[in-house]
Amino acid sequence: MLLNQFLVLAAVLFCIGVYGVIARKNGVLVLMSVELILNAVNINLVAFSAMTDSISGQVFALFVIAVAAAEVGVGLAIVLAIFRTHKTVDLDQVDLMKG
Amino acid sequence: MLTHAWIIPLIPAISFVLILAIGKKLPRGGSEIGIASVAICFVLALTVAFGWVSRVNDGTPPEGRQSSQSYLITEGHETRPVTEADAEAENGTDAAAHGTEAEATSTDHEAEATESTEATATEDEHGTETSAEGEEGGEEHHATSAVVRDMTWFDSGGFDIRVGTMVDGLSSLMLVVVTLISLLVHVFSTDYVAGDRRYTHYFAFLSLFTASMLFFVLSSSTIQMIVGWELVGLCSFALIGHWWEEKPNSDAALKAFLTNRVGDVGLLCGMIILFFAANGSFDIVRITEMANEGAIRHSLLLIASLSLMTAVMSKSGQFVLHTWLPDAMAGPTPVSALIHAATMVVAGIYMVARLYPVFFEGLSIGTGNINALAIMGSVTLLFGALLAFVQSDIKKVLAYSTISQLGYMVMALGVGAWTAAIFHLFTHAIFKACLFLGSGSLAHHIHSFDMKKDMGGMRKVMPKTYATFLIGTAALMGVPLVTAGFWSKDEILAGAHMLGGGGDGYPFAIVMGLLGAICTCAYMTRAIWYVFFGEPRGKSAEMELHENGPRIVVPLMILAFGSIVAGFVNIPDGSIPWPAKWQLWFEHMVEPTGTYFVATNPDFGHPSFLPWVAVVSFGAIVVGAGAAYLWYWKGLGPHGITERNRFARAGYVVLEKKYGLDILYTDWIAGGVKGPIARAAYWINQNVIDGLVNLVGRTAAKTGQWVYRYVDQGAIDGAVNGSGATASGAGEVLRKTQTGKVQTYGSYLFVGAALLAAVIVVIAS
Amino acid sequence: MPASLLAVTTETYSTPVLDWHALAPLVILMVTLGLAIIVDSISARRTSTVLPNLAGLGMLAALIPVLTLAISDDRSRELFGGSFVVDRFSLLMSALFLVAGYVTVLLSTNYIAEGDYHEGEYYFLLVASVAGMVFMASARDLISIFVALELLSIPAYLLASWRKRTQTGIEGGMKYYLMGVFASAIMLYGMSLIFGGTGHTRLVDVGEALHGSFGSEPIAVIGIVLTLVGFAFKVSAVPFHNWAPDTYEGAPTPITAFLSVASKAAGFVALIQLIFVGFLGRDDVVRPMMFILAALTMFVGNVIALRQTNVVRLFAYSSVAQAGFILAPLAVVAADDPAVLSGIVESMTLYLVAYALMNLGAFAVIIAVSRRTGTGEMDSWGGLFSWAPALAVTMAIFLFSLGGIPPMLGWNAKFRLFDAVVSAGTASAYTMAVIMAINTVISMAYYLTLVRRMFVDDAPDGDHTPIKVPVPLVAAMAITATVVVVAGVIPGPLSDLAQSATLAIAG
Amino acid sequence: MKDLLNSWGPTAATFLPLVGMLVLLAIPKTEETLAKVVALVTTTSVFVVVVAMLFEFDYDSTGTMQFALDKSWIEAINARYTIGIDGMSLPLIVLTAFVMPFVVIYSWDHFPEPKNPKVFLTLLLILETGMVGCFVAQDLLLFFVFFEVVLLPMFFLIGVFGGDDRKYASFKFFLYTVFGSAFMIVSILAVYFLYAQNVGDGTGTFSLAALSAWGGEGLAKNTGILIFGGFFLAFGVKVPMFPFHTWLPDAHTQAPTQGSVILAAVLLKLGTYGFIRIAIPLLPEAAKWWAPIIGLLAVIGIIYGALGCLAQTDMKRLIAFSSVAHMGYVMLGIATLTPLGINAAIFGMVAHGLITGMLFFIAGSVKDRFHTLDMSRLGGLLLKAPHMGWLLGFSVMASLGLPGLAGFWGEFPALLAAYSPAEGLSEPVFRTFMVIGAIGTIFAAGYLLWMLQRVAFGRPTEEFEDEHIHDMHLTDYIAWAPFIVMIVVLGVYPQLIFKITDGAVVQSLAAITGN
Repeated sequence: MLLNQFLVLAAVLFCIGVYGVIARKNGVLVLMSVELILNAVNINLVAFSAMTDSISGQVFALFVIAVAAAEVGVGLAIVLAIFRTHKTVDLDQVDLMKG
Repeated sequence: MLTHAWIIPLIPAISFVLILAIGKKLPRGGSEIGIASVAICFVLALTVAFGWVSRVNDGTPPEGRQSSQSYLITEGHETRPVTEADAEAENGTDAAAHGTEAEATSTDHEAEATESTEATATEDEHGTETSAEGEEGGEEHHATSAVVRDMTWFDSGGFDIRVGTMVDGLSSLMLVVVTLISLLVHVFSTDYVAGDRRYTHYFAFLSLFTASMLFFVLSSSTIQMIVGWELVGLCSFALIGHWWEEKPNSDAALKAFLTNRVGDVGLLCGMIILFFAANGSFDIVRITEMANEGAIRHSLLLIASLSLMTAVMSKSGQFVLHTWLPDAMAGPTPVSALIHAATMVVAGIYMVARLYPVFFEGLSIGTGNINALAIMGSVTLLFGALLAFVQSDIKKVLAYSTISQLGYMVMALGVGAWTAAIFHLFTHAIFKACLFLGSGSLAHHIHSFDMKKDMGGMRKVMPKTYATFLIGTAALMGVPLVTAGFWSKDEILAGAHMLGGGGDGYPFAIVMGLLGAICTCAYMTRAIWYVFFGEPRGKSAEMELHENGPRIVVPLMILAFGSIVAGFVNIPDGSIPWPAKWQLWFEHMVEPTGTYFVATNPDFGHPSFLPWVAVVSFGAIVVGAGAAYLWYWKGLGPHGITERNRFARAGYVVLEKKYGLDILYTDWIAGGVKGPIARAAYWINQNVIDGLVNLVGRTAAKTGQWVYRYVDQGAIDGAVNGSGATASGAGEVLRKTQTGKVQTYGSYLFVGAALLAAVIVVIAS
Repeated sequence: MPASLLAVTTETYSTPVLDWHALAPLVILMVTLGLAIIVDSISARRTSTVLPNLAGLGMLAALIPVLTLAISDDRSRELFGGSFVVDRFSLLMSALFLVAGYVTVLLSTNYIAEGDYHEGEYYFLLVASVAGMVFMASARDLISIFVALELLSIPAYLLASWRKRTQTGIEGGMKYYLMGVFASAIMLYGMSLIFGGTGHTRLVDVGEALHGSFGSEPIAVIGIVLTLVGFAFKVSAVPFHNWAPDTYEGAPTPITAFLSVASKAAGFVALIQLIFVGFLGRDDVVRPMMFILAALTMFVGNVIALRQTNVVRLFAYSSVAQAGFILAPLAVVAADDPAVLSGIVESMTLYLVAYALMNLGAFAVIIAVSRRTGTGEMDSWGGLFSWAPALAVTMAIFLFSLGGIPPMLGWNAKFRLFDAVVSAGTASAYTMAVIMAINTVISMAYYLTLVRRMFVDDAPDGDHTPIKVPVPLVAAMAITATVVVVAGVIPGPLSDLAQSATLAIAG
Repeated sequence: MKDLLNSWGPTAATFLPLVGMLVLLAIPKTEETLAKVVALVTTTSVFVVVVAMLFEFDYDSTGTMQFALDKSWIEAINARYTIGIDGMSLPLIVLTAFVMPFVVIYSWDHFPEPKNPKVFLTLLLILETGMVGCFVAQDLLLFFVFFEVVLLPMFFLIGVFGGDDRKYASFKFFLYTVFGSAFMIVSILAVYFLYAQNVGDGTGTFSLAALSAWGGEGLAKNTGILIFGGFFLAFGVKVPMFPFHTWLPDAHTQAPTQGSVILAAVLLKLGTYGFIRIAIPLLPEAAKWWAPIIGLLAVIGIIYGALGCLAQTDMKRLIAFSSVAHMGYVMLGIATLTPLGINAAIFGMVAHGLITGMLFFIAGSVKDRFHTLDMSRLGGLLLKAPHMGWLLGFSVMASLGLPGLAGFWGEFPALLAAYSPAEGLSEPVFRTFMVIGAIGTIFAAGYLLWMLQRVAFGRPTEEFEDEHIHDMHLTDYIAWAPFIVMIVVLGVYPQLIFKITDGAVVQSLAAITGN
């Protein structure tokens, strides 16, 4: 019972995150949405870890948190560079290359 | 010599190569090589003929023949067997035919290690049968089998395809005819085409033709016949197109070759059918024997003979496929004489005669009253004769005359008169060559063959040509008793009366033959009038004409002489007083008696001399020639009847024709033939038949263009390029999915993953 | 919870015995990384040749322990409780990554030095990414796979954005980054589900657990699919491929080569490990998924490639299509047929090696040519044969090899893919083979287009001055071209290598 | 020497050209004469090796593989370097080795644009390796490799040295062939694994001998038919059979003369050779199912090729289309599945190689001198260049199947065989094919003579009336004379080839004829 609630929460977070990645125009918000998904994953991992009494889920979650930090660092740098060259962070307008 | 006949075609073949190689450097441009080779061939052909005659007469090959061979270049083992054969043959005098045959073949086996034993068995067996049946049948002469000598040409798939020579009366005769005419034409040509820019090539191809023709007539297998058949066609092509700078000439050459190719389809199919019918053999003896014995299904024989008839139709200028022959007159005249009158065009006749049992059984010649071969021949003979009426070109007259005469031969074969056909072939070759060379002699200076425009009154300036031409004409008309044509044509007509179911013979053939004879006389008389009588016109009036030199005149004289005496080799019993030894000598010598021929077939027979036929045909001459004489010389007859009311005339004919030949003559022959019928026939010929031929050609080209444009470049290539374009187009469409917007990509990614998961959950559970 | 956690650790903790030999390649790479930072910071001139040489040497040095491990014995070395395994497969793949990294350094030397780029960080990141790949080759645990993936990816995002001052450069990097993190997030979600169901992160345990009751639940299927999607993204399988063309075009060309070869290979390595060690119990899930992905990838990649006018984009789509070919054998995995399994791994391994060689070679030529033309448009390749015959011939070798024409290596490798597919003998296997056959022809069409440009067309401006190719590029081309031709004619050694490498994982 | 030849003869014949190529690569571009000499020496030495084998060949057992060599190649999949020569391949190897030196001689002063002898000759040598390799390979995979290797040099020969439309032509040539062979790969593998399942105890093989001995026994009928279909596509495209032929006219028209000659003389034969060497012996039962289809496509090809010829205005394109028709006869012979037919097919291959090669030589020389092949602008070749004109006439006659020349022995026996196809094939159907094929000979004569008339007869057009046209060069004589001699010799004594092929063909058809 308990587990299901965690899982549903994670699924909802996941979906919100996916929606954000696909629908939001602002690059920074898209990054945040990705973080949402990662956090959904973390909830899952920790919940499962507790349920199965296995430590590796928590370890996994720690790794995810650490890596997410690194990713966001890189991501923000890229968004910054985008802003420099394109004078916008609206991802819809960054479509020079296509086809 | 009979077993060494292979040398004969080899000589002109070598001569061909030699002329091409060194001809231009020789003082006479290579013609000397050609003449020498053909002369040697002629001598050898005579040797073979004498050899055969002796073989028939006493079953023993003549002595001393080796001496004449000693100068020939042969490998040691090639000459030796003959000596042995001779020696052995002397021992076997009692069982003459059998002995000879066996030796001929057995020695061959010694000579040719490659020869299969199966063939030996066949040969021996057939020799035995021949002599046995000969005795039973009580024939007055011994059954004499052909001398066959062959070797493996190639093996393929378990079939032993052989090549060799087959010497019997028929092929000996052909050897003599071909080499004789060829020799005379060679001599004639040295003057006639002198100064021609391709003089050397001309002689080279004459040599090649001679070689091919000799190869053809000596064939021991049908595949070899095909080879020879096509090779003579090639030479015909090359020589018709000799002056290829002018388009009409090359057109004519193409037409000849292509029309012959149409017939060749029949030849190939027919020969293939016979090959399998004979259990996988091209061997002529085997095929004919099996046909004779009824070992081949009748339906197969029928299809084969009908197929082969197509070939005859094209090569021998029979009705429907004859149109190339008049066009072939575009070639030099001596070529016309040699190829398109005397030799090549009779290849079809020869082929039928060679494979006669196939036709005899296949078409039920012995028992029917009508058959395709006879119809084809008789229609051709009349049609050709009618067409000859409206020609103004002397060579075309002769060409149509040739078609008509070939029709006689085919008809003769169709009604079962084998010997008559071959006899006519023989005499026709001589007198038609005489006529053609005569026309060449006439045109030598004026360079025109137009009788109406450029000739006339030439009997005065060219008396020798005139005389020989007249003799040739007489032979063609069949002036009784003295000319060769009479005897041969008479035998055909008699033969048409001989066989057939219920003893009725082939009545229509007789009628057609007589009508043809009348026409023949009339058109030849007309030609004589235009050429030799009246006042000189056109070029012959403008130029100072004189008789030609000896190289032209002497061959003419020889041929004219032949046109008279050639008939006396086959004088039928009871016609004129003639030594019994020489009566039907030709038949005796030429007609095969072995099991590979129909001689033993009870349905087969020989015509006897019928005085009434002779009289009627004489009447035909009188009518035909007389009418033409009256018409042209005397200006008699209803000139201009064609302008009058034809309907009335038709009714008049219907009413009046029973009153007699003169009415028939007036309305039908002089008025009708000269007028509407001949013209209609010519119109049909030029527009319908020839048109058809041309149409076929044009249609093929048009179809080709259509197919190429729409099917090949359109549909097929289009489909291929289309699939390329489709792929490329799909690429263009799919390219649109690459929008450049990262979130579109993101949605693809997620939707893709979700769909995949959904689909696979369904599939995998 | 923390108590239990503590309890567990105190009971079972013992200092792990580290097999330094097995870790040596990674250690050497890490040392190189450190050195690179130090050298970069103390070096006065930013355009020295020290850094590239250092990076290159570091990778070559890392190859030494790989070789010594390979010849030491056949035993596979397991570290960290089986999360990190050094076996023949991982060694061969490590070698491939190291060589590819080295060739990338060769490609980069002049490109980076002549452009206005930061050099120190560039090589640092490159080595880091290669280290991630080498790590990936040995990772047999969901966590270590994830970490390895991020270790190779994050530097790669930065490398792809290296031309950050140009609009296209940063755009390509952004797309790669965003799609990358999104895909890895989805993958992680899938991994979390698998972990939840099985309770294990070690692939071997996951595999065993999947055979159990969890294996038959739909949630397992979703977990497997989402996990594999993350790597399908990495190998740019359709419909997860869209980043590739844009990123390839925007990134520095040596990095494009690196991404299309090494990064893709790493994705395949992960896929192979996941599928063969972890997910074999659900081969009925893997088969249809890989069938769909492979077929789609081949068709879409090839067909769009037909319409490309830019050489780099052409190669981007070509690499998409090539990924489809490599995926194809996975469409016939059959848990119960070891012969088929080993055939699949063997052929994929062989093809990865071949593909790396020929694609790197091709990019070397592209870099060399664009040094003169300054553009990637195909028109500028016209008449290459007339002004740079050697380059044209070399390029033709790579192109025909990619198209699978004997006697190039690509032919043999592609044949082995066919071989592996057909060996399953099922109807879908033959269908896949026919799809591959058709796609071989389509792919040949655009490779030929380029060949035609080089050999048949005239130079666009009539300029026939020869081209000067720097030594590192020549070396890269020479190495790859020689191997492509020689191994094509005598394919024995290479396929033996692939065969021995796969025994461990599929055996 | 004899032992050396026995084991290494075919290998030498295959790879000598590659050695020559390497030497050629080492020669500087400016040394054109040296390059030519190297190429000539190489091709001649291949010819010498082949002739030596011709003398060593045991003609009493043409059905067994001679000069055989078996070495390991790709052990992982049991593909071996197995080569050897039997009666079926010998004529084609001789043909290949025979054609190449004369092509090089012809090239002496006829280098196509852009004049780059080194590259051109390099390509020729690679091509020779591929072609000879195809004919000696007795391993399916090895054969496939050579089969594909041939593509590359030919692609460049057309693409670099071809005519105006060479892009399109080379592209089409390559893609068509790749298309066919891509399917062949699937078939090859299917055979490999089915062999493993059925007889090999799990071990597959590419050995043609083993696979032929198996002959697809125990396969489901449809499986065999589908596998044969893969081979059919590959070889059918190469032959080319209708409707896969459209690459041929383009390739021929655009290729340089030498390319056309090789294409016609050897390359097309790879397809037909594939049928008789691989497809039929491997899958005799499926072959029977396919035979009527092949026969039908063959006769369609005969008529269709002829119609295509009649529509052409370009001499070279016409000759190219005539190949479609001629290969139709070859395929008809093969479709009969009888020794008679397949012997005829092999003869047809050799004959077509010589004759059409000769025609392309002449067309190339005409183009060289008149700078056009548009037949409406040509004419009077016999006046302008009599020797060449006569040779054109000769070749035309040979090509239309005149008896006494080589062409006839490919054509007529094929028709002959069609009358009585192998057991189990419908006689009425094949007899209809025979008649249609025979009718095709009329068309053949039609378009070829039409071409002869337009090119050689008549007078030159005004355009060329006063232009000096050089008749044959010395190199032309040297290069062409052997072709002509062979055409005549084979025409007069066809046993030269039939004797070699017969035994091998009979053996390869053992499964069908039941011997």
